[in-house]
Amino acid sequence: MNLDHWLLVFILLSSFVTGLIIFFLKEEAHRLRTLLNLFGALLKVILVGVMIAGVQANHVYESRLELLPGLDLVLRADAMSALFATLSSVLWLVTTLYAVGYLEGEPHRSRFFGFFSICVSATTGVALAGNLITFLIFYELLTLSTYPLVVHRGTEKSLQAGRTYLIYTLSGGALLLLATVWLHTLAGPVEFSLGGALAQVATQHRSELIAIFALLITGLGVKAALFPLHGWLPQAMVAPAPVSALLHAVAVVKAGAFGIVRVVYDLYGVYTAEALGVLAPLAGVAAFTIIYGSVRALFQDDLKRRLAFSTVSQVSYIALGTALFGYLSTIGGLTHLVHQGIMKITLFFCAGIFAHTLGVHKVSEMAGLGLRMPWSMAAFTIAALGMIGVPPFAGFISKWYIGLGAVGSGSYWAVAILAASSALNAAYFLPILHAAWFKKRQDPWPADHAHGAGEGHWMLLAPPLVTAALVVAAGVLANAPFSPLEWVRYITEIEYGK
Amino acid sequence: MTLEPYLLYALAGVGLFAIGLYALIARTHLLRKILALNVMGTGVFLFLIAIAYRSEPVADPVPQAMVLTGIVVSVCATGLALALAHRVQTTTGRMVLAENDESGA
Amino acid sequence: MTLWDTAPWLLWSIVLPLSAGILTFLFRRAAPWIGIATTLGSVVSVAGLAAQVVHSGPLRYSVGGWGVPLGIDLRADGLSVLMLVMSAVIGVAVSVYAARYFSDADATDERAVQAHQRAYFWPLWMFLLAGLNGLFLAADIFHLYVTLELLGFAAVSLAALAGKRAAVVAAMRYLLVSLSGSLFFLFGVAILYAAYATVDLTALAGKVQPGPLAWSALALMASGLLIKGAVFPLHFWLPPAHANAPTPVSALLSALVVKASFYILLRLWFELFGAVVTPATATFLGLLGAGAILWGSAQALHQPRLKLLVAYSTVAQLGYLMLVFPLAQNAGSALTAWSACVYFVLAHACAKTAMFLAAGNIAHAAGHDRIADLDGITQALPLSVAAFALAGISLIGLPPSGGFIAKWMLLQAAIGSGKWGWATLILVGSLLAAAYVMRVLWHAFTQVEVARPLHRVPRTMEWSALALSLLAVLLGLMAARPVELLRSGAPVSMHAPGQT
Amino acid sequence: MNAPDDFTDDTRLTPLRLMIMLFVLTLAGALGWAVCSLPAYSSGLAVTALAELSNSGVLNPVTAAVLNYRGYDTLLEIAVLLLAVIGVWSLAQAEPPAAFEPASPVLLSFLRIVLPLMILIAGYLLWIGSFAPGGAFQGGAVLAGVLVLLRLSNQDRAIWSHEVWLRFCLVLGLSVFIAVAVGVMAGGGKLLEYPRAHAGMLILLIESAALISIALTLAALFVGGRALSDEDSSRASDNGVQPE
Repeated sequence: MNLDHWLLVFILLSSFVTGLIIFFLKEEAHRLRTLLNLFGALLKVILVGVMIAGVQANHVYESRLELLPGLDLVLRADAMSALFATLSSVLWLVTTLYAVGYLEGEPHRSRFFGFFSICVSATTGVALAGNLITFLIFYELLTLSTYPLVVHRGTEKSLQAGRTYLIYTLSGGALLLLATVWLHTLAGPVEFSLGGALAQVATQHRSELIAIFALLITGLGVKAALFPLHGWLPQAMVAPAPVSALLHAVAVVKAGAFGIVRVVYDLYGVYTAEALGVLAPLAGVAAFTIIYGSVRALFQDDLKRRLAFSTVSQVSYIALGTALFGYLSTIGGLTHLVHQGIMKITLFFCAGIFAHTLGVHKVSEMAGLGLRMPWSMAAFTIAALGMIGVPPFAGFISKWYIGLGAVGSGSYWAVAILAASSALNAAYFLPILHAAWFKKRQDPWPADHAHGAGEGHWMLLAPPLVTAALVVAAGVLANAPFSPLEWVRYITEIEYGK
Repeated sequence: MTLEPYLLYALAGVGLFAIGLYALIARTHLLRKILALNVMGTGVFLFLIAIAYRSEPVADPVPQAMVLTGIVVSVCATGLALALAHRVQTTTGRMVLAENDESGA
Repeated sequence: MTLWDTAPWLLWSIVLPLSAGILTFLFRRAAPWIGIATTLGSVVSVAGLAAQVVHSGPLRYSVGGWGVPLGIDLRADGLSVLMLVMSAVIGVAVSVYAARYFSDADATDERAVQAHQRAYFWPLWMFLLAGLNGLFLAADIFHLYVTLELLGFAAVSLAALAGKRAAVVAAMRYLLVSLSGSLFFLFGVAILYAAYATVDLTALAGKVQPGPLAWSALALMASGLLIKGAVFPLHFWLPPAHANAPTPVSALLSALVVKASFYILLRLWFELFGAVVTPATATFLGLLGAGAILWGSAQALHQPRLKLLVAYSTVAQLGYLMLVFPLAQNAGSALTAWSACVYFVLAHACAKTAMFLAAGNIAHAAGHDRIADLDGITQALPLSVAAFALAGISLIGLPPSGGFIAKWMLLQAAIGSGKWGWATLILVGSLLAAAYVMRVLWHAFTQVEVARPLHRVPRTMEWSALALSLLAVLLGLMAARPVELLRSGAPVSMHAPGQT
Repeated sequence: MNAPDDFTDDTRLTPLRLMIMLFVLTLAGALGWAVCSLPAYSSGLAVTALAELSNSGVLNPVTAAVLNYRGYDTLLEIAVLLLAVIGVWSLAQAEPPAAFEPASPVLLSFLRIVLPLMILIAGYLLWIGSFAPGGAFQGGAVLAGVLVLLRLSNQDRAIWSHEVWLRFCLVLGLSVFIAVAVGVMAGGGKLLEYPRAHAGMLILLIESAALISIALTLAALFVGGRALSDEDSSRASDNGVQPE
């Protein structure tokens, strides 16, 4: 038995098995559950580390299972999947810590953490999927495992949100399935590979491939919250904060965006996609979504809803970077996949702390928050500035490259979009920062649950501080080896054949 | 076309089958429905015997064996149906099937 | 050659349950053990048979040594083997469940009722299994009629076993439908014998020519089977009969019994009447299937009671099976469509059994099965709700379940032959299925404080439901071997694109 | 207890009935047309059946077909008989034959003459089945007539009260049939492949066992429910449920 064949399976199982065990734990077994959670998360990070080291040393990690004659379930580690797998496993570790602190004392924790773990397994599966059907399988598994998290509270509102979520994602999944089968009948079992695999087919079945592309992007666009398929995302905000963090930064939205990246670069190939003329419409939709999300965010008073619309906008940067045909914009888009993740998760962590400790849910209630909770607010500020694109934080790097790429490919309109969006980002983040740091608080906090003057449990506070540090590091150390940017540069070079 | 003797019986079998089918659908009383099934069955058996009769000089034994099997099955079916109809009568008080009786206890 | 290789395994699938029928009738106290042992025995015998078929291809067995045309032949090919595996595996799970179900002291029914049900469930179920296995192995259309009747009598008696008003009325309707369906079938057999002087499927296949005789035989047999198989719009009898029976019986009826009629239809259509059927008739059957999917799902969305919802879901799911007829019209996609529908049968059998057993557990615990009043069921019955959810995943066709693989192949056949209408229908049906499954699961997440369940549900009952639902999901990951096996003796063209 | 409208059947020709009638007539017409296209002469399987008759162990071709050529059908058919009784018993308990009590003296003296004769005829039919029309089913039907007559004269309590024996006799036919069918495989044959020398004997054995079961089965169907055993009779219930 060769370990190379099993490493990827172990990576999946590290969270899947712990999830299954957690289902059967008694509600009171708090300590054991936390131990298992952290054990699973750490193990996954370590295994992903081993995988990256192996990929560097030119090991080929691949696991196959024959689903049907001529149709395999394929797990494969390449540079692109390593990028997403690292992102999700590291962020899962911190989110787990956060969730343990956040949900302390609430009912149904075994159910929650069970699905939480399975959800991450599904995300890792999405990352490691070596062909479209494998991707589809884990993508749907992700839908199923996140539904119980969205409706976790069991209130009328969260059930409604869950229903909306399912209607959107299952319909999207159906389109994705249709497209996958169609592609399969045209081209046989196509596997993901850098540079794409459909160049040959594209000459014979041009119009079919365009239609398939449209179906694929529509199916993926639901999770990536492309306009007009974003409707579920703001509603899903009723879920507990760790779930929001998971949905926005680690799993669901990211899986959609990652799918778009996979389809453009590793399935069609960027040259084929450009030749088919499908990138321009995608760029258009992405650009519109960027502006639309920002404008909507501007008018939300509920902090989490504002962040949700911000996600709608920010994730489309990834799609935009992908769709602008150019080396540099590709770098920007892919880097933003990582950068947006760490920034947005920081914001949600902080929003969760505000709600959990002080009962602050609205932007209008945030005056004076900086003095009350300096550490959390500092983390929030770093992430918000990063989102706006202020140097030297992570968001600046990715926006910069997308902009460079847009200029390079002559798409000056995209530069205008970026500028407008950054202005809008500033418009909805800066007032928050201003109120929090410079306004004096008059009224008492809506519901102060803090013990003493602290900022809540350390398990709540440590995760945003870590991720905020990552936001800074990703910006400042962008040129260091193993930074997201360098990694993406390596991927992009292969993709463009340099 | 000359009317072979066997054909008369075969057509009579078809006729019985049709009459039974009509009664099975159109009549409501359970006893009539059960009788209708018997008439239908008899039609099929008559048809089988009629086609066995085409063979010279001895009638084909295989359809006869089939009819024998069919008759036994049909007797069993009638017995079961009558017992069930009786249960319907004791539980509902009527010998008909109510139109919408899906949602009982 | 060892004894294992040469033993006539296919006979034991029939002789064992027949003998068990006698024994369980004579020895009531030992009946549950005899029943479980018999189903385990049929698992062993079908394993032996599968090994033989995999090793040396389709088998024929001449009972009495006469052979065609005078005697009766049995035959086992890939399709028969898979159907036997299905009945054996479902049989084990349901038997284990039933052994506990009919002897649970906490049950809602009075003890006397339960003792009565226990005494008669086992012999009836054993004869049902014998009829089913005999049917799957028969290569003789008159013998198919006899097995159909054996199956039908057992099924009707089981459906009436609950003894309540609704159950008795439903069983009466079921009996009338079943008997008339059999008579239609028998008339078709008679006409075929009259015309071609044989009742062997294979011998007839070489002789049947298009003409009034073949057409009328096809019409009679197909209508008989469509009635018995509850294909829309002849499904009216199914939901009340399945929903009002005791839980293990509901599972058996929905998972296995309706499949028997479909199995025969499949055999007749592709083997016997291959030269007679026309694209128009195939499309007609497909349209019936479409009606079943849409109507059955719409009804499932409106049922107030859980077991009725599950029963209407059976009506809808049977509709998918009808799609094989139009989809197999195109020679290129015939094998895919054929594999798809057979795999669909397997996946549905596991999922539907699990779903009925889980629904039975829920009803057992709550003392009712009104969907609207099921709030907070996960707190009381996490395992059963999990079983229901996993089974639901397979019914919807979400990956990686068996239902997903089946729908994948259906879609592949539809798209491969450019039939977009059917492809759309398959996807719409999936979304409708998601809607009615979620109607139930919805209540699992509501956070109301419910009183402790009235009745404790024994673990065996929860686990047998969960085991089958897991199987329904895992079927998606082990489709390659069964699909390969299906080619053994498949009556459709072997050249399908994407299936190299 | 019954609403009278159940019995006075409404036979008016409503539009629905007209449609059913049209449908049925069309079906009959189509079938009739098909039947007319049958070949007028066809020996079917008669020639083959007669050619193999000497190997079947009996001289009557129909009996050969029932119990040898297509014996497997008959095996399951005997199972259907047993199943029907189990099904009927699972539904309800028999009603005590109060309506016929007390039996008229005329009936009783008639029975004294006719019953022994009927039993004799049943045995004869069983025996003759090997050469001429007859056999277990015909004999069984006559024997069932005996039991029905006993029932009508309320003289059959002895038969239905020994439940163990009753069940034993009901399963006898199927049990012997299965035993023989499987037993002949010991000699290397197939299922139901009687050794030629013993074929006639084995068929008679099966038929004799079947005769008893068939007669009891038909009578049990006539009784229409589970017999009241002694322990039940004290607490007969009307809900069709048998306390254990």
